[in-house]
Amino acid sequence: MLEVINLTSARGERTLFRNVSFKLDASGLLHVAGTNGSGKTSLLRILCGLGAADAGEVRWRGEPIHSVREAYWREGVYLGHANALKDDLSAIENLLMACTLAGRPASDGDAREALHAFGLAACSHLPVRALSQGQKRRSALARLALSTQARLWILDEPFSALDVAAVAHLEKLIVAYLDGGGSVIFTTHQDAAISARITQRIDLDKASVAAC
Amino acid sequence: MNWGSAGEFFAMGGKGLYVWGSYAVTFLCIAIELASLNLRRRAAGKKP
Amino acid sequence: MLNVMRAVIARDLTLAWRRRSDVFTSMIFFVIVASLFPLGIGPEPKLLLAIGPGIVWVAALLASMLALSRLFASDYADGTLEQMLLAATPLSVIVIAKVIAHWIAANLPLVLIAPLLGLQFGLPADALAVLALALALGTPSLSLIGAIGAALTLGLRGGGVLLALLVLPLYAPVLILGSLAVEATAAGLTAQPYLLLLAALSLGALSLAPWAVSAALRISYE
Amino acid sequence: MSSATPQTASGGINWFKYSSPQTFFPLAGTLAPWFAAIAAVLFVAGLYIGFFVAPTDAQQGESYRIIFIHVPAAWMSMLIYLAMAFWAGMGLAFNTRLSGMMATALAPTGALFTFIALWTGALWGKPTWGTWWVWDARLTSELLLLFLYFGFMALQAAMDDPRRADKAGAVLALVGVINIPIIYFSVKWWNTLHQGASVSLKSAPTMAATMFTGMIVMVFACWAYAIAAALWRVRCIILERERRSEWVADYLETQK
Repeated sequence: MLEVINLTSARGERTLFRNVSFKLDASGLLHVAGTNGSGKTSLLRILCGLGAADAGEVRWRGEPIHSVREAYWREGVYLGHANALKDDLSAIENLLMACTLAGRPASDGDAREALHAFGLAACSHLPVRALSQGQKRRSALARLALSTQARLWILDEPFSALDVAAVAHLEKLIVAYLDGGGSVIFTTHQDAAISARITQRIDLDKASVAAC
Repeated sequence: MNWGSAGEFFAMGGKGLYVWGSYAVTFLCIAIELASLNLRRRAAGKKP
Repeated sequence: MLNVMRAVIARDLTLAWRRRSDVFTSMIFFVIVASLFPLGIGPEPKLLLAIGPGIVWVAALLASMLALSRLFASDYADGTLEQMLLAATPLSVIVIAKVIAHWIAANLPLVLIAPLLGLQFGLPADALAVLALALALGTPSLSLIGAIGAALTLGLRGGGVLLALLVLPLYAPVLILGSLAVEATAAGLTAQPYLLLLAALSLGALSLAPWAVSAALRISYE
Repeated sequence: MSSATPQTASGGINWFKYSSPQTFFPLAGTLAPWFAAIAAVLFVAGLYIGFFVAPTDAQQGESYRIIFIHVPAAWMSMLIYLAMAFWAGMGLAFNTRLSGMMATALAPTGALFTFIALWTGALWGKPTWGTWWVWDARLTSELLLLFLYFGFMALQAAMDDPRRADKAGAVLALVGVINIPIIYFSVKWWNTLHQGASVSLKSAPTMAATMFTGMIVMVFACWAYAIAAALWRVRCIILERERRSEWVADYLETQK
């Protein structure tokens, strides 16, 4: 599915990582570890096609991602640090918009259900600016419940700012998605229960790729 | 040869100000550009 | 493809509606700038009639340019623009949708209020009609070319002034043709050639600008 | 970096070899002084022809001699913008860093020639029409061209990451180059329709043969100078951007 060959990236004078290579197949869970500033976010941005690498190549189904572009993005979901929510829109409006952009328009019912699963039923119609940081993060993550047809999730610190119930629900979502054949790349600083299911780990500080 | 004497040459048929004004600024600009290039080259070479 | 465009336009228009004050501020700016000139030049009607079209056009141009920052800046700040770059539909399509929504929210009010300002300068009725029509034909290319400038200066410090420096020289042809159209009508001549050229500029911009805007957006995120 | 010149199958020099900054740096170093020398010689020759061979003009007397710098500068300002857009396009298409550097190197020289064209145009207008600034179609579009140059340089200066600056500048240069004819023609209509072309720089006065040769020699002089200046500046840019690589450190050692 996803193949990465000798990826190298530098930030100005400093080389972030060099010659990162791995292959991620269906139901693979890749954990990207490393201290702050080791280039985790940069690596994820390059993998999803936002950032550009200094050297190396990222391939999806054997094709370089910059030549398959929309086809790759239709099958991928990227959630960065930013929640990608408009403050003036309600949680449900944001969720419907995100699904339409991803090429999988969702119905009102499904969206409400996804938000309800994350404990946001009560405030799904409030403008997002009225929500707390944790609620905003959960409404951003609710999108994953509606992205099960996608083949690849790239999640940057998905567990940050979440309470215990939300962490459990997110883990349930990820496990179900992995069992359904999806593959996930994620970064986290917390020791979540999901780590049992990790199939590969990249430590950017040591730039080593280890199968778990 | 158009000019009888050096004075005539600089008078430029009464239009000396404009003609020499143009050429003076032209060569001043070129000199400034070459000087700035030289400074930039030296600055680029100095830092470790 | 089309439902994504419809969704993006609906989203941006809802956002503009919920931030109605922004729309009014750029309209009021347009009125103020156009009204300042007579204070500087004097109330003499014949003179005002001569310079009226140009002033209304320059004021519309500046108001339209100030609204450009609303095009990508807030989406860039909250991360939604990132998701648009990763959308399943080509970025150019989304850009066209955003520019259409921006045109409706920012430039259409200018087109509607411009005849009112034309009255201040004593423009005859037919000139006012042509003024509105010329603005309606010209402002799409202002939005499209402006979108290129907005995408290029995304996230840069001093973005506003830099945006003006990039975009205003490219606005010159629209300003010239638009003012000529209104002056020709005021002088009793036909404004048709200028209106056709304005439409041609807008269509040309519609075909080229989305590519440039998408390239600029991708560059800003690399 | 292979030292031997890689021969392509057809035996010609592989020009892509020179697309890397490191191999282009010494080449620019050798070429620039030659072009500068050519420029100097041609400048002297052109001025000599312009002042000592070309006769006095019937209507304008001596002030027409400004043409020997005004027209070449105007042509160069246009040519350099086209060259800038060409290198920018190459940089975007082939993702070669050197093309972006060349575009950045050309911009200041282009802006300089535009300013010279405007300045000499104004000084030529004063004795001929009594006003310093003439809203002539060519001069006005020259002024807008100057703004395009400033826009390009300001955009690149506002960005820290050189790679982003090159690509953003490339998009702006390409958009600008498409707009130049549009600007020129709309300004031309604007000029003819408003004053009925009462005030405009008539094309150069009936050109005696020597006047024309003098101008052409000056055009080549400016052209050679622009190349020399661009090559020197691109060397500075290469040194600044390739600071990290060891070949720069070695080169600077040899220069001590």
